[in-house]
Amino acid sequence: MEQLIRKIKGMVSLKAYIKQRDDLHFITVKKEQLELILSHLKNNEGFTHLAFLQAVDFIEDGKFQLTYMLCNYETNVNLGVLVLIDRDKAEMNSIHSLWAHAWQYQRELFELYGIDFPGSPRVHESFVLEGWDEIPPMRRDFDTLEYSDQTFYQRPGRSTNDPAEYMKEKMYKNYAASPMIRRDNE
Amino acid sequence: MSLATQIFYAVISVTVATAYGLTLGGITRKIYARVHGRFGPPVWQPFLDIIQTSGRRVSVSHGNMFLLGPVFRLAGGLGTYLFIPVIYGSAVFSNFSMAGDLLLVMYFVFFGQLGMALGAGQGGHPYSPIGIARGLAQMSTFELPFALAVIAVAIQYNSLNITSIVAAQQGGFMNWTLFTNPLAVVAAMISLLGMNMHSPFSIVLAPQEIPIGPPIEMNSGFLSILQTNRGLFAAAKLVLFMNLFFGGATNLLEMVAKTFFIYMFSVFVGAAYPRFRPEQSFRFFLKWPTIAGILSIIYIAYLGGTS
Amino acid sequence: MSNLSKCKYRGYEADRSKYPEMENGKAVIDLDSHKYTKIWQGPQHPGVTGNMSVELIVNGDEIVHAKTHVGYLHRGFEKLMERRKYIQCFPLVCRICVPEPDTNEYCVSAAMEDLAGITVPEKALWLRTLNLEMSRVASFLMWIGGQAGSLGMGTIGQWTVGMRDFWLDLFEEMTGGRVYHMYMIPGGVRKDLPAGFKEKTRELITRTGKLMDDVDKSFMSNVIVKSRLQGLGIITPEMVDEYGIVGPNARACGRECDIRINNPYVKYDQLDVKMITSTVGDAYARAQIRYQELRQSLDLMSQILDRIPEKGAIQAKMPNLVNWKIPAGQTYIKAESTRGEHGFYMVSDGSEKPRRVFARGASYTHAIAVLEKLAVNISLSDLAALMVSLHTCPPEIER
Amino acid sequence: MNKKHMDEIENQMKLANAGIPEKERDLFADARPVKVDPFNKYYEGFLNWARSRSLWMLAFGTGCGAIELRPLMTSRYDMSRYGIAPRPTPRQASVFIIGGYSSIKTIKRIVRSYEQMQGPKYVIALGSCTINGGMYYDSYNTINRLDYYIPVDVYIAGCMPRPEALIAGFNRLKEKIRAGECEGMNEYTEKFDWYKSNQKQIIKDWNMPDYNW
Repeated sequence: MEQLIRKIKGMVSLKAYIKQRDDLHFITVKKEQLELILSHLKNNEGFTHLAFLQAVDFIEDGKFQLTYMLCNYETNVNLGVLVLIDRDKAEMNSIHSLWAHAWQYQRELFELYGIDFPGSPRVHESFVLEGWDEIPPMRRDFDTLEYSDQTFYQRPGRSTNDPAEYMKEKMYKNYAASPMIRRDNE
Repeated sequence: MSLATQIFYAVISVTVATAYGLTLGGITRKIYARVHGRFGPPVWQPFLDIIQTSGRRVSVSHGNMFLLGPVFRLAGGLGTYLFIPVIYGSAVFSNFSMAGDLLLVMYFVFFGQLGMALGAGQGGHPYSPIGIARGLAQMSTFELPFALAVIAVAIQYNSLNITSIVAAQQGGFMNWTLFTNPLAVVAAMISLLGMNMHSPFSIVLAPQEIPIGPPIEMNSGFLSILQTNRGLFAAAKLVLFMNLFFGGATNLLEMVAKTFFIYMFSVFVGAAYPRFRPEQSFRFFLKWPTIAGILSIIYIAYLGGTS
Repeated sequence: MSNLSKCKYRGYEADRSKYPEMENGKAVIDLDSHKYTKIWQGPQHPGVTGNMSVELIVNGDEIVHAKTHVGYLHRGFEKLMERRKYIQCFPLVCRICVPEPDTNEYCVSAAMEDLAGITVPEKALWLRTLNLEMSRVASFLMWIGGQAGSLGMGTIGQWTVGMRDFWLDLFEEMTGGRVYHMYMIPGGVRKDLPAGFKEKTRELITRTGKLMDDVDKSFMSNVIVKSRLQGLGIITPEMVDEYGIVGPNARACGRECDIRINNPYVKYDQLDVKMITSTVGDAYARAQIRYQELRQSLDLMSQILDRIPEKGAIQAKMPNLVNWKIPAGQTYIKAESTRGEHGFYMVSDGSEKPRRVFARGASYTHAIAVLEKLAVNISLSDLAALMVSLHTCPPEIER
Repeated sequence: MNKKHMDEIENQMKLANAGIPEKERDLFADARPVKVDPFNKYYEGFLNWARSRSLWMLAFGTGCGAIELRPLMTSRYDMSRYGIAPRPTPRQASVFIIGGYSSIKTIKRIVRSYEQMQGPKYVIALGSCTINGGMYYDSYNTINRLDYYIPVDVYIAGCMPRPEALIAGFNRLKEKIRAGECEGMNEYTEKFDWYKSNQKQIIKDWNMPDYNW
């Protein structure tokens, strides 16, 4: 694996490399070099299986992180290729020519995150939502509870308790002194 | 016998046959359930179903032909039944049997399905024309061995009158067509499987493919007519088969016993087999049963048979 | 193993390549010409698996175009999990795939353990293995029923789903839940085995084995089943990588990809798991592989029952789960469900709620890209059988 | 009032089937549903007895509740001994089982299927999520209260409700039918506008006819 990372470093500028487990590694590459590295990994390094393509919303940094999870069936190693793209005007190159099922993920990402993949087939078709007119729901600035309260009729009588508070009040009145509770040590 | 008495007898006969056919349907469900390892619905469940469907308050029609579909179907069932002598020698159950009735009955067996095809087509649901196409295609394929078997029987007994065919089979079970011309019975019994539309020939109603096909839009009263017909028609077919191949019946008990076993043949095949693909079903009917039918004619006409 | 040349009715099949006319590599389908009919198979249709729909254009009985529509079961699990604390996610994750919820539970708890660096005690791992295998058996039993039902043979479905119910009883005894178990929580499992559980399981294994003998006689070796499934929906080895096909669907055409063997998790490295493959790739080969895997799962379970340690902790020492904060990081945990690679991708930002949880279900590609490809040029009557033979499970597609 | 004026008023009451294209509009009904009163007491009583013993449920697994319908249908619990049978088409079904949560996309199909069923029709709602949203109360894509969109006769609480609970729910429905209390069909007709406005509030792209019968 180290050999492969060295090789990739020679090809593209590697922004970060994390080894999570023996069989799971993450590399971060530049947006422009993604297609190059993916096709190299697929064609020459045996990472033939695209397990998924998903996005993570880092709203604080104004970035989306796209994760391309590849799998090598010979060495049984998973490699996550990460790309950071801008959150506003989110757009990414389509990889539908590399894997025949990649367009599905791209269609889902367009609908749930609003990330556009120009050229990807059926990317603007609705996937799981019908007639959605709000901001894409998986973005972190979309408040699903507020939307649900406004749109669907809540039946009165539901109450929500913060479990920590609730336990403190009802079950363990002397919470601080209780030896039964292991608190986190942060 | 005056016409009025005859009509009165026919009403009794039709009522008994319908009730018997529906009970058979209930027994079928019970047997299926037992094969499945279940308790199963009560035997009188089909009667409750008919009351329930006819008692709906709303009913949607799609036009005149749609209305006529179930009516044609019931007419087919009635027509088939009314020209078959049910019990040999009984005044009440001899119906309108006459010379050459076998041809008329053959016609009526397939009449209902044609009428249904006209009616269901107007429902507008895409699955009904697909179901009709399958149904008519399958009908014309299982009609072939059945017709061949009937021709063999007609040659054998030199008659197109069911009553005289039954009469010729009296006097011991060795006179039944089952034993005098077994090949014709094989051909006919296989085509009965197709007629009864149990698996593996249930391609018309196939719920997993075209959710129950032609009657998909039938509701309320229309459906209850179809259900009634299902009981009557099942009884009519079984009685026809009993008369042609199993020596007829001289009393009600014998009729019940014989038809029950004829019906259970297709029920047990149905419980043990999955469904054919339409083209497989067509090819199946055009193969072995047709060959058996042709051989039976050769056996009777050229080899002399045993009669 | 079946052979394509043995396929009885194959020679009769009409040449379907002439429909529709191809133009520039794209099918030209003129609906107004009344040559084609548009049919929506589902969501209200007894032949589709779960609540999804396939938009079909048929020419007679032949499908010339298929398009999958999902989203009828979309609940936004991933969004909901972002709003919940880690331990509150557990009631949600098991509902992602209803017939086989335990793989979800395992993946999420393993992902949390991986991120937080928790080692699970030995006995808990064995119990997890047992639970995962039990859920595989339950799911396969349901699948056999579905495959038989899609061919119109309700009898097998009644037998196997009835048998599955006894497995659900065992689940209830073990975990307290019939369908949703929430058994594997971070750090281990919730409960030890109840008294007498092993004997009951062994007895049920024998009963299921006997039922499988009956199924083999009446379903797997049935002439009509063979004639319908052989040659249906052939997946070629080239398609496996192209479409991301996993699990039994990929093993049926020769790809050796079983995560239990390739990347052993829980205790599979100490068990005798065999790779079951075939080279044919049609629906019948898939059915046989699933049938044999069910047999193997029963066998594995006897091995597990012999080797579960009597004593030992079932829970690692955990911080207070109510305020549990997991260090920042990301991980991907995959496990072999009955449909193939089932994985969870979890990103933590150091707070007490996950930043992102993504469930990768095997059906995601099977039900959309693969189904749309394989459904073309088959008969309308085979679509239900094809969908079941790909083992699609809609809730894990749309989540 | 002259006839033209009457027509105008009637037209204002009508919904326009606005969701479907112009050329297809005459394929669908454009009449409001009418309230159909029960037959006379004794006949209706007899019919109700038969209806309660022959419940045809629509085979539409709308949610994860469908998973417990399978044990109910098969040999362990066998609902057929109570006269309950699955029916593949809404035209023939009389009981609609809503299997748990329903997303926006599904509620659209539920409304259509429900309207296509021929009355009297009954609705059984499974699971906590049909009562108040259950654990999906904050989801952006699932409804919280089913009774705002179609009339519900019996709720079965639980997640999942066990087959025994389903049988109990069916028995409760039978009791209600026999007592003549299941008039959900007429309720829907009377409060048609209210139901329609609720439905249209959540179903954003209303590309279906307003009347489905």
